[in-house]
Amino acid sequence: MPVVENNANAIPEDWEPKIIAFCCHWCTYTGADLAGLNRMNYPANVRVLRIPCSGRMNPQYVIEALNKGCDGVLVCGCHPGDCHYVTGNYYARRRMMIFKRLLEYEGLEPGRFQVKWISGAEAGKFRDTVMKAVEDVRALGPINLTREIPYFELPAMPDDDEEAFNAVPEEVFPEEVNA
Amino acid sequence: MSRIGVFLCYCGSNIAGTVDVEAVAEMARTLPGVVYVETNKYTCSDPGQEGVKNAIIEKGIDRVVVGPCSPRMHEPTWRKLLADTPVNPYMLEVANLREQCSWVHKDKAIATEKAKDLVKMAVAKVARLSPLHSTEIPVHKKALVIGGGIAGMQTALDIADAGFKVTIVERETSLGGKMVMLDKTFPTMDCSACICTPKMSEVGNHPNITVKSYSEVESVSGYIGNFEVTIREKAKYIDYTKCTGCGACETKCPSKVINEFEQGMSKRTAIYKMFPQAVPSKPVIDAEHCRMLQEGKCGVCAKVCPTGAINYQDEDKLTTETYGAIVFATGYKLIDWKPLYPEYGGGKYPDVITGLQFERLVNASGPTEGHILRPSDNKEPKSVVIIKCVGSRDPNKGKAYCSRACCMYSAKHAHQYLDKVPDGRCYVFYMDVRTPGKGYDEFYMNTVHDGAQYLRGRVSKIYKEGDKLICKGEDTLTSQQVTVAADMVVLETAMVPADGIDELAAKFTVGRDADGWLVEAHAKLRPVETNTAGIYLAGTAQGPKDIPDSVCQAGAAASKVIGLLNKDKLESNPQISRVNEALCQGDGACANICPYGAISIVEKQFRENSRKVTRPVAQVNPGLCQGCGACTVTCRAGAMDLMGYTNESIMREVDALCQW
Amino acid sequence: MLLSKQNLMPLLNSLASDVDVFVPTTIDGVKKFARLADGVEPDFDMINTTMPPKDLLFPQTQKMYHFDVDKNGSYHIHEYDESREQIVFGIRPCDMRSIVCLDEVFLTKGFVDEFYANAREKLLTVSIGCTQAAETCFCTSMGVDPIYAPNADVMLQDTGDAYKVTAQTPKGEAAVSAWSEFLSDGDAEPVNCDVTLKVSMEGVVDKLEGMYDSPIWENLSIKCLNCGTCTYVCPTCHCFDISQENRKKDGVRFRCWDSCMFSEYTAMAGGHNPRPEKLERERNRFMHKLNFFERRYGMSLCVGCGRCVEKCPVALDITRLIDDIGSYEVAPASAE
Amino acid sequence: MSAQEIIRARAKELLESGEIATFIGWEAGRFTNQTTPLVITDAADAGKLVFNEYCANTLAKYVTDVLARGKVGLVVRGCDSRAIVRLINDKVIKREDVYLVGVGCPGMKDRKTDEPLKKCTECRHNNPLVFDEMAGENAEKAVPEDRFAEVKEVEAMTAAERTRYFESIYAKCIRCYACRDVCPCCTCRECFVDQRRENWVGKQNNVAENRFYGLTRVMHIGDRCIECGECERVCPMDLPLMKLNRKVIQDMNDLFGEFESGLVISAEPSVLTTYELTDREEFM
Amino acid sequence: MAIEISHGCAKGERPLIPQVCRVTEITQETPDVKSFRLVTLDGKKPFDCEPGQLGMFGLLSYGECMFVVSAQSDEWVQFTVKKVGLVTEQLHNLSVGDEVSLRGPYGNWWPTESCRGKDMLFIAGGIGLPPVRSFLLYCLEHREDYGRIDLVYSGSKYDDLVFKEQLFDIWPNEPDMHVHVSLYHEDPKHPEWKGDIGYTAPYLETLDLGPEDGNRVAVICGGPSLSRTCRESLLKAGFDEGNILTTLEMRMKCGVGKCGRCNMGGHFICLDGPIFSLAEIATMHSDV
Repeated sequence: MPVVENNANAIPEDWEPKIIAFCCHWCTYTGADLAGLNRMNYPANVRVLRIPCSGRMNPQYVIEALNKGCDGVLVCGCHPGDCHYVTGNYYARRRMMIFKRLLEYEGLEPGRFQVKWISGAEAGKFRDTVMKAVEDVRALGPINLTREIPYFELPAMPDDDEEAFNAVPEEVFPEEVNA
Repeated sequence: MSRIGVFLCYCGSNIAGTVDVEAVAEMARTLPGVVYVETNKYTCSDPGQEGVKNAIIEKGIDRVVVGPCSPRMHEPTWRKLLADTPVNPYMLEVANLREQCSWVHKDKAIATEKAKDLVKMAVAKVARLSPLHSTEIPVHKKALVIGGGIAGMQTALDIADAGFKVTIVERETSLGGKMVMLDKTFPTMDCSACICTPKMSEVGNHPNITVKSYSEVESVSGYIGNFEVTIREKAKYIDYTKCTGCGACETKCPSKVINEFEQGMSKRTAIYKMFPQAVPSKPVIDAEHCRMLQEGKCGVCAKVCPTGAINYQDEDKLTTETYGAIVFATGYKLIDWKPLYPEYGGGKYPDVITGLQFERLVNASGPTEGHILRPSDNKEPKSVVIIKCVGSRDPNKGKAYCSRACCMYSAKHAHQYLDKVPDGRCYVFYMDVRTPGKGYDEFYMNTVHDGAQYLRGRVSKIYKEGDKLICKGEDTLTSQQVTVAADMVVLETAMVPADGIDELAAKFTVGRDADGWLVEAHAKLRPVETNTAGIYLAGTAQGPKDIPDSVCQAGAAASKVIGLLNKDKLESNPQISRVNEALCQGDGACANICPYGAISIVEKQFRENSRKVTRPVAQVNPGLCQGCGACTVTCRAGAMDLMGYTNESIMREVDALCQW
Repeated sequence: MLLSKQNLMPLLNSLASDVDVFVPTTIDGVKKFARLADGVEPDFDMINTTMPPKDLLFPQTQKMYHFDVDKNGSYHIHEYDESREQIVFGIRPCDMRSIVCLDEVFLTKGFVDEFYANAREKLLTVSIGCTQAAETCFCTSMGVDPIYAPNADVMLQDTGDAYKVTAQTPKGEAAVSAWSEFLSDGDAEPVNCDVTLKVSMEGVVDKLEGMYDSPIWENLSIKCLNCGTCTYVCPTCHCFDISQENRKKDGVRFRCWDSCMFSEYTAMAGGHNPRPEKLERERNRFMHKLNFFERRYGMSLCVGCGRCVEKCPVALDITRLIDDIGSYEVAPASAE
Repeated sequence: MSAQEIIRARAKELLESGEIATFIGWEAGRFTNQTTPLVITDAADAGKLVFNEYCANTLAKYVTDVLARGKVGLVVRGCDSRAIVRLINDKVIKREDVYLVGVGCPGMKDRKTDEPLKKCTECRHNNPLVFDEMAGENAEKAVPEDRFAEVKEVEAMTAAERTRYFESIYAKCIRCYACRDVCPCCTCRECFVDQRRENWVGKQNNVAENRFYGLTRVMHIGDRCIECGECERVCPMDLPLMKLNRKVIQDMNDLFGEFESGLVISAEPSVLTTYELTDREEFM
Repeated sequence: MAIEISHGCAKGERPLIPQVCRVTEITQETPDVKSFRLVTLDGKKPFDCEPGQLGMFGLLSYGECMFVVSAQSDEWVQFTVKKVGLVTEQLHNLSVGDEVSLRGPYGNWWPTESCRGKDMLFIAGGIGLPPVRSFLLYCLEHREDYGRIDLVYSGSKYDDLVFKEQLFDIWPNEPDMHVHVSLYHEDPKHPEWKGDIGYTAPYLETLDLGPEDGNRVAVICGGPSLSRTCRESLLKAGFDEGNILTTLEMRMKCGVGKCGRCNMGGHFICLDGPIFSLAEIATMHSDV
């Protein structure tokens, strides 16, 4: 059975949260670059995937990420009013508000899916957002959604971070075993 | 399997200091589709680039991943490099190993792990990209300027002087706009007409400029370099090839109509020139008020016309032409204060006038021939109250913004009044006095020295007592109630966008802000461009401005246009949306969402199950699409995809990352 | 031999301690065969499950093999055999007939499907005859005896207080001999089961030969939604698709149920689709059930379980189709 | 005349006059009180049409299948008419493609239990909103007090309970796509589940892939859902799909103003394909 | 006298489990057609097969497709692949030495035996030539067993013609072999094309193939409209439907007749075909 509350005990010691950040090219990605230029330090658990605009953000990417192995998802774009493409983030704002509520309705903890507007100048905000997201997800522990990745006992690849991968618990319902 | 080459960069020690680049390279060799991995001290250096080129040829590489600094830095460099190789420049993905990895992490092991993931993602993405090719768009070397005010004229002149053809569309019967109505211009107090009318005739006589007066834009299609614009030239009922502008008709016309140019303070005839120096300097018939056109009897003008230029059968003419660039110089109007300010009488006191009416009153060719006489009884007002910020900086009743020019022209009005009525008293109610301009504050101070009395506060009420207008307000500096009995009140009302701009902007898919002003592409860095490529802004179409600023911006817009028209061809960005017509159901959701109007729905014929079917599908205009991808998410069927950021490539990028 | 009803659960529990025993039950509101475990209540009075037992032999998703890459970059294929000893207890005679159909498909006429064969070999079938029929049951019309499944390893027939136990195959005999402590000697008459819904298959197969272009298909298919409900609840439908999931160069290839009702099912690379409209798809499905399979294997591919009749969202009813075919007048062979 | 008689008579007249090419209604099924959709092209078949309290199916989506033959006549209740509006607003059909014979709907019953269908107890617009003529009078039906009651029930659970709850739903799903195929909002020429190149969702049946399908389905139809409840009714596994649809609708209500789709024919974009500058801001 | 076709299929022991093979040679036949020679990892021929039989050739991580073995030797089998979809697109990215998956052989084969002594007329369009070629190569290898050989081949563009070297340089020089090639339309890219222009069926009718004496077997492979029109032309010329052969390999999916897609009425192409005579196909209830 998936456990959500007080599962701090269940968190494997060497577990590290995996978080994917979808960042718009014009603002947040620029802000993340600026964080680099300023040599800011933030946790490495976040990997940035560049999209042209937060309006390009298809909710299906989020489901894929959560289904396939990420513990958290960040979506970042320009501040409303600053969209390079004028209106993209307004659409994203609506879509993501609805989608976030839907995911939380299905039991996803709010910390696992976050949306933030970060401008190209807000390197500090980018760093803080990443730190906050990592903190939040770390506190929540490995994701509690059932994933069925079919590679149960594959030999480890030489370069593979197999432990982190195996740390994902295999939650399977009894009826699926039956099926 | 694809043949992917991975080129990783040490960036000196910038990357290699915190990332074990060789370990990343080792990992990259095991990735599906990767046939070659190379590390380099400085990949972006000339020898580094040469190495990439050679490897591409030698190893038969067809897709490239580079792992150096941010793509925002060198992506164009890599694309340019690939253009010289058999690899398509868009079969490229940049893994950001510096700005987003080595520079932000300290622990080498952790940074190396992250670098591996970034390379994995890039490899997964590049494996799913397809070659893209820019198309060349021809540029029609002709510009359209909408609006013939000072901004429009200046833009047109600058473009025309550079050697390009320009058409000006002006919906009034003459060029000149608001500037030509003004009496003098601050701070130099030049006669406005004296500096504006020479511009008008210069425009009218310029060999490269075509003036379409009394005309409006009917429709537009196309994109940068190739706008097809249809212009409706309203019926003038006068054959301009015959008319000499002698004015005989105007003197005989029996219909008298309110004169808009004189702000309603005098009458004109139904056949009229807007004002004596109008360009073109020929009259039109105001069909609504012409007895001949309305009732079929009269025809006086035709009788008196010595050249037989009157043509009552005239009709609107539509002409379509292709332009390479378009400039919006549509200007402003003054806010209709009457419904907003009932406390100022809401229009029931004729002696409460607007600044523009004051300009005409003080103008030598105006209704009073330059004598300041109040409209109700043609007496000279001995005390005048000027109220600033009527409709401006008043979010409750009017607009939240500052109209920028009013501080200065109210000072000018006070100065002019005191000049012409030396024994008069002038009170100016103000919120702030803003004079940031060359010679502006000096001008204001002079006005104060002239005797204008500045009172800080809003007038809360105006009512009539006898023939006086009692203005009640508060002087917030002394916190005292102030009551002034004025003979005339001048309201310096807010500038708002010109009528009809909403429809016009929609036709061109130019964005408007909440107040209706046209939106520039970037407030700081692209102030005269719009988000629709090839469309530019000049003057107050973009927001309130005074004349020098409008002229400045007009020059800037012109220089952008000249830069564009100087090119014979444009290269289109191939990373734009593409329609899979087999999947498209043509419901147009994508077209609604597109901020650039780049998507249209067209009927097309298909063969489906060996039947011919005609159905609507979306069509992307490559000249307009900017590649934001908003349409792709709207399309549930996935018929719309963004090249370079396809659904497939992003999904596989996510997958690759999830497997870290 | 008799198995008293009191002994039924003890027998099941003892069986379940050794092998996986699948029994009809309701889990989360879905009637299906599930592994007997804590909290799983067998329900042998249930007329039939919603989900057929076919997934014991032919799972909805079945891993076939996985592959990985060694240090030299060379691929290796590793096979899965997830089959294990299983008992399906309480399977109805109609579903037993469906296993005959599946056996024919997967084990005869050409290739032997090893995944099916492995699972089939390790499956002991214990059928329980029906005492009650649902309004949608029409097994008798399809040649199935509701109280007797000839191909079951062990046949249980309800006699009131006990089940009459008959071992019908060597596998069944071996099993029953191990159950002796729960069985008692004796014999009793099985309770009969009255199946009220009857259709006539008389001449239907032959008639269908001439009805390929009949308007009957158009009228029938027009109400179809193209969903896969009928094929997924059908105990004999066995279409599948082979697909894979990857992780870097490694991956697993699996097959999963597919449905001939889906439009993309027969779509080929390049865009051609031999069955583009629901007319063709419906016709193919019913022709397959009632004619093609009969021609090839000598039996109908419909066993009369009534699941599709019950579950079709638009009440598209195979029994009415059979009636319609019966009353359809085949146009005389054209003389033109 | 009863509604059924009017429907029969009008179907016959309309087909005979050639005004329509096909007529869609219901006919009796084999079993007691069973009905099934009927599409007729021959006026002689009009006698087969029935209208009673057991007409469970909505009919609108069939219009897309038979439109090629010419104008389509059909019986519409509240839900059918909203589905027609949906199809028109989505530009799948045009208003002039259909001739709508409206009929007041008292709420339909389950033929087995004789209880009102769940979707009908939740219905807020039982009488047709768009029609060319009415067969009989509008019907009276109680309007449910809170259309989001079941959503609130779920929201009251803890996150862990909700995870468990929805995962058990996805564990049951067999991905027959009946919910998709019956839905008047689902009119894509090719559903995303069939797009192998993007490989949005794997073909394997498991909780994760089924969740992908389930969530995406809601995101695709949520802002256009007409709340006919057909997806839930047709589900062979009896999954409570409206709890998902209504969640999105409830949130759109809260965030973007009162929302009910398919009530009027309009060219307005759907809620998630438009925006207001003043939309609530939660992501600063 | 109809040609007798064997309708049994090869029954490999592990029909669903592929073996890993290696690509040893790649030939770019046209811009979107490539041929691949495959051997096992230890360098042997992956499987023995008769002309016309098929293999399931694919990439483990992308999927697999059914192709006719377009040529074979004692060491290798060859498949000719046109880029049309997801898997074939990836196959086109293969390089020599890459590992691929292969299972087979599947299906029946061209009736090489019962055609012995006959005149052969091969008709193909576009990518339809590779399946036919396996039979053609067999006939050329056993040249004395067969009479006159004609090949009628056409494509919509010059670039679409596969096996150009054999088509223009090798086969025309074989004894009593006559190669007729046409393009559907003038090809603006190849104005130098001096050959014939025309769709296959009308083109076929213009050819002088000698008298139809019932001793000729026609083998057709092409798209649905090519098959239909050529069938009509041949029947007009006096052919017996039983002497016209074709292959329906396009309809095979799993290869073992179980997945349910390949049925033509009661016939399963995987199990009974894919090679049938038109006389046989005429009796099937088929959706094409």
